Amino acid sequence: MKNMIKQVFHSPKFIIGFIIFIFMLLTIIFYPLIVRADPLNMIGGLFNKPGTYISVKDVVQTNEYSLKINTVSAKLNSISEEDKKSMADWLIRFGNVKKSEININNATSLVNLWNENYKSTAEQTGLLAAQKQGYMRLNDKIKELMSNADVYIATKDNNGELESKAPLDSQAFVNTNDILNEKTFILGTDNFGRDVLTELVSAMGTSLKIGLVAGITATLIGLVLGLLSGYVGGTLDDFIMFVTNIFTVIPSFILLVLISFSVGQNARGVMLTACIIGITSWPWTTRSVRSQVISLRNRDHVNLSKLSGHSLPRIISTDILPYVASYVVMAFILQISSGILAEAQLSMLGLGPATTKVSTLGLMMNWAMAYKAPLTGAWWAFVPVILAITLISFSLNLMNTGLDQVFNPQLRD
Amino acid sequence: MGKIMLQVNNLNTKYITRQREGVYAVNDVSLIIEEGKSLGIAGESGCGKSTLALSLMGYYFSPLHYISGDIIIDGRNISSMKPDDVRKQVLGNEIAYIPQAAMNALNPTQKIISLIQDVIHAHNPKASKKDISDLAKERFELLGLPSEVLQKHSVELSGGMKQRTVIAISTILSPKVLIADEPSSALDVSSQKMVIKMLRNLMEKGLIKSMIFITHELPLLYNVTNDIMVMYAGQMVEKGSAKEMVFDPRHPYSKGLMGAIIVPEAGIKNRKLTVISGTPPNLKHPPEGCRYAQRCKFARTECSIQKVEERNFSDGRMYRCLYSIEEFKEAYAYE
Amino acid sequence: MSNEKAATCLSGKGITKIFGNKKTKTIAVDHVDFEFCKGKVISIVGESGSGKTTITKMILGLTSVTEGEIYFDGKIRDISSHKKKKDYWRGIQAVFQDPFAAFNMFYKIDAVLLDCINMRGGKHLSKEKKTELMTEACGFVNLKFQELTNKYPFELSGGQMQRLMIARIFLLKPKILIADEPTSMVDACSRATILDMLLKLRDENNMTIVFITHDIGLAYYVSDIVYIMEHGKFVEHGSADEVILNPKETYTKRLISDVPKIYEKWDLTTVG
Amino acid sequence: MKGYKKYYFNKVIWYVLTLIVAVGLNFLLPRLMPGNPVSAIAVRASNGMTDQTAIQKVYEEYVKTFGINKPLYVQFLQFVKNLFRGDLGVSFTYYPRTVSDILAKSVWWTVCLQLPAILVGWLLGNILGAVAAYIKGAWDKAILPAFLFLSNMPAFGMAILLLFFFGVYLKWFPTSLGYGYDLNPNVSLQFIGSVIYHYQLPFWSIVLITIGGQAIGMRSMSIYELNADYVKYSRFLGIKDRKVVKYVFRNAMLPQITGLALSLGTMVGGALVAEIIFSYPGLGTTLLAAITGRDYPLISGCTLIITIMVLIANLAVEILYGFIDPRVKAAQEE
Repeated sequence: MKNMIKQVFHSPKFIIGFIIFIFMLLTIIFYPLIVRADPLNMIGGLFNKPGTYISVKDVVQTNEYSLKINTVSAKLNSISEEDKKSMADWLIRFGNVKKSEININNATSLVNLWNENYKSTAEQTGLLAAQKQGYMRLNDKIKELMSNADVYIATKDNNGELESKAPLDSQAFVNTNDILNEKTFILGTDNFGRDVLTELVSAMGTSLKIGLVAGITATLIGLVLGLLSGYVGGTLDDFIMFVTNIFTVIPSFILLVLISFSVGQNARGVMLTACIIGITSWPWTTRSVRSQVISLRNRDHVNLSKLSGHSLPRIISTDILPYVASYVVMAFILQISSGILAEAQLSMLGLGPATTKVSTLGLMMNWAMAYKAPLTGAWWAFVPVILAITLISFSLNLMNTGLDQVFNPQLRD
Repeated sequence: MGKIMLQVNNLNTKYITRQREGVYAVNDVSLIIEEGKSLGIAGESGCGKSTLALSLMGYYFSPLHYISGDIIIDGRNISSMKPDDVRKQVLGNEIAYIPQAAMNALNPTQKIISLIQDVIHAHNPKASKKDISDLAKERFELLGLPSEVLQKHSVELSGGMKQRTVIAISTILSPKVLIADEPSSALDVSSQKMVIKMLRNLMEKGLIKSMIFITHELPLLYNVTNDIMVMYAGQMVEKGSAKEMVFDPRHPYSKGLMGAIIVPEAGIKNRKLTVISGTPPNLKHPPEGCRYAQRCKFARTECSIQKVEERNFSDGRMYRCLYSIEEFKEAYAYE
Repeated sequence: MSNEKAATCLSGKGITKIFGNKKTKTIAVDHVDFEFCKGKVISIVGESGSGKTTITKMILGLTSVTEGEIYFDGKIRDISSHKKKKDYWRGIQAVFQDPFAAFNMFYKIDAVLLDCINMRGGKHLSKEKKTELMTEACGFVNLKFQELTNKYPFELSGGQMQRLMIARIFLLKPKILIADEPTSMVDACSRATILDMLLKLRDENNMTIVFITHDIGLAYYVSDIVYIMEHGKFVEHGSADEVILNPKETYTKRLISDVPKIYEKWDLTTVG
Repeated sequence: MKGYKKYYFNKVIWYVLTLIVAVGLNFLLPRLMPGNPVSAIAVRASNGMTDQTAIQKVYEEYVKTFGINKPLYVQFLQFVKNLFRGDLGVSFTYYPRTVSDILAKSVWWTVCLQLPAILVGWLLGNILGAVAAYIKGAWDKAILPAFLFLSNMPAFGMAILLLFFFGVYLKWFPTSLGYGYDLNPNVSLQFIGSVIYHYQLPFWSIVLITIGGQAIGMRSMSIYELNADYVKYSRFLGIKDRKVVKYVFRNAMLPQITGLALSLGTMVGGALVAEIIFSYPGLGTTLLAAITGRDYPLISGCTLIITIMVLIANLAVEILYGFIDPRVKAAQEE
């Protein structure tokens, strides 16, 4: 038995699957401990792109600082070399400034000189009108640069006119650390403005629960029926197999739809949905358990156990169950993943858990579709969900193949 | 001395387990079979007799691997040929194989005749369907098999019939060497007898030139083959004519085997069966000296140290032991 | 030896087994009578499908008897309840063909042996006593108990497992032992060992051994009485020498002629 | 041949039985539960969404045709009788259209979408799986997890991804419906073209999903067969490897056929949901509409017809199988 388990953990497939699964499990467990927010709490706008958001309101309410920065000189540096040259040229020619006084590289001094000496009305012999015009424009530009105009915050009043609230001088700044509601949505927000990531994690949890419950229900039913029909045999076997075959052929999806619809909106909670999925997906387990038990029933170790005077329950528990255990476990794993998938499909049809308390992967898909996320290009609302579903069942199936290769060696390559 | 059909010189092969370990199941085995003769190979399960059978085919696929040695069929050394040439020229038409479990040796979804067609086409692509089915019919009648079988699938045949069909298919191209690996062990005595008769028939009619017959049932070998070779732990331990081997074995191991024979004849009722305790050595790491040493009643210290070579004797017998014939005589006398 | 009349300990009258329902009806065993005497080795010889395994199972009470009565120790056997079955199985035990299939691989060897001790009412015994018994049993089949403790059956070789089987019987000391092809899976050399042990059991506890086999030579070698079975019927029975050395029935004759011989010539012309 | 007759006869009988059970469930389940049709209608009638009169009419109609107020077994007989007349009642949502009329429109879309898609997927999957098993080595190591991943993606997931990438992002294909909304069904070249154009995304999403599972199944079956005794024997007969491999794949294919039959139900379920994604005018979309409209007769109609389709498909597969696998014949004749 021990070396069986050792073998299992030598199969790379199993290990990879196991790691992925455990990783998701841990996320489901620990994420809520870190992010305590209610996953279904609507914060943020509809279908916000992934990223960080600051609301304007908050910015206004935060207290402002005026920083003493020499903004002017900074601005002055934006004057182009040509302008400087032509300024210097003008000062020398008409503003009777000595060439030596002018330092073309020191923008401030140059501008000061200019302001002192330049007059548009000054005698400017040898300049074309156009050039004069040019110098005027240059002058205006510099004036413009020198001025420190304030910014006004205006709001629309009730008849839609803009009225100015407070002037913010150009030196006013806010510190982003003071802003309270700075929101980061790693996966953006969904159609209700919920944080997709938080929602997704909790949805994964719920879906996994559904999968587990469904799997347990199905496996229990399957195991009991399989044992009965396999061990007892006879007419009981015929009957059980007849039923089983019927339910393998009738698409379980249809049964799901019928039952889920019939139990009605109000009754259909998460657990009930899980159970419904469970009771529609047992036939596979029954088949495999039965075939196993039949091959075991006539095996001599069972006879030996009888001859040693063991009771029927003991024989079943010690001589049959351990041998079918591996198959049951594998079946169970598959049941979980198919259960999660079934829930998703049901929810897509609007037959999933009728609840607004919790989110499931299926419901998230359902909402994303209902609000046309794919068409509006809000990929973050559904791609992560699909990936989550796929990854869960992928990891489970990977584990399963690993187990399969250990238990049926001829499949090994 | 007749024409030599099969000669094997110091053949060594191994197979690789799932744990990537080599099991040296055939360890320098040499043998010679002349035309019209048959050789029986006996030994306990796991002694390498089945592996030897596979190795003799000269066509290896994993887990079996060729190490060294020659396989010479009618003067042609096939162990130096390219695998695909072996397949084309040798398998099926020079050397043929009858598997242990004929029950599932036949493709369940194929008609017998179409398998025969594939076999013949593999060696002679030009053969026409007509000729093939004629040949098959003729051959089946010759071997006393109903020709309806040709149109059936293997699942429709009984165990004994399957086995005989397999024999007919294997020998359809009249191979020079036939290797039969426990062809009758899975059958009831009555069908077993039919199989044996069929093989004899093939030999007498010259449809097969020589035969190697592998089984653990010594009385059977005694009645089927001219010579018997006893294998132990991947090695030949003793070889001689069937009669000599059964009634005058020399090597302690073959003596043990012969001493455990049981037949429904007055002679055996009150005979004490010999018991060989212990288990054969692990062929992953075969021992240096005599492989039988630790189970041998007469083992001396040097047995487990010294490498033991095959010893040939003037009377055509040979065995692999340090004892001389005289020493055996003595040793056995004391029992 | 076969002539002297010993007390009957197991017998059957008109034993019949029919499988399947009316449509798929197959008669596996067809109104057979038998009488097994105390302290003898009785062989039931038959080819595969002759129904020898079915009759074994019926005698062991592992499958129901469709028709007929089995008498154990002179009285009609009653295995209507689990308790009664248990009592019956104190008196009759079995050794099976395939040691690898006969042990529960999740069940330690000591547990197997302990079951036997408990079954013979040794539950109350002290731990030491139990160990002593088990050691003795293993010694009988020359296995070392110390090496077997806390091991699982699949860690042993086929021969060892088969001997462990016999150790079970040594502990249980039943009146009757059914040996169902106990040597067909083991090599010639270990076969002898097992046969010796079985015969030793018989001699030491005056046990009756019913030896089921397809190998008529083996049957001849081990047994005092031989029953030849064909298509669910006993066609011939009698002392080993009578039946094997001068058989009356054609089937027996054929069966014997089909087996290769070493002293006289094996005649291949008589192939059906 | 006698064997065959028996085999097929049994099969057909068995499927008829299954059908009966299915119909029974279809009838019984909703009636045993709180959400049974009458109350469903009652609800709609009471909270009077859409026009009161229509609902009222439907209700009367329904009571008339299905005899709601009679005992259950009478209702069932009625139900079956109507079934034979192809009368499945009148839809609530599409009043006054009858259910059978609605289904008759949508069923062909589904059949024409899913049948080819599943078959193509099955075929491709088997080929890829066989190749993976034969080549082994790195390629196999890489491709197996890929298939596994593919096969574990829900059909609707694949559908949405394709829709988003090729429909919305690249704008290569339309994102919904079975044909241009500006056209009405006729045999014009334009219409057919548009149908094919709309066909692509749903088709390939189903194909891709099917491939994964089939490939894995085929791969392990082939590996199993490659280790069978007959392979070794055939090789020792000097038969070409290519031919031997042919035997192997043929034999590995057979269980895949039965596998298809058994997994058909699940596949169809997934594919229906995939249809919804593209609001393809098939049964899937109809079912969704029915459920959202709590349109009881339509739902029961949909489920019934889907079940029947699956059963027929299964029967077809099994009959086919009987011809291909000689073992069936042998089993019958002994």
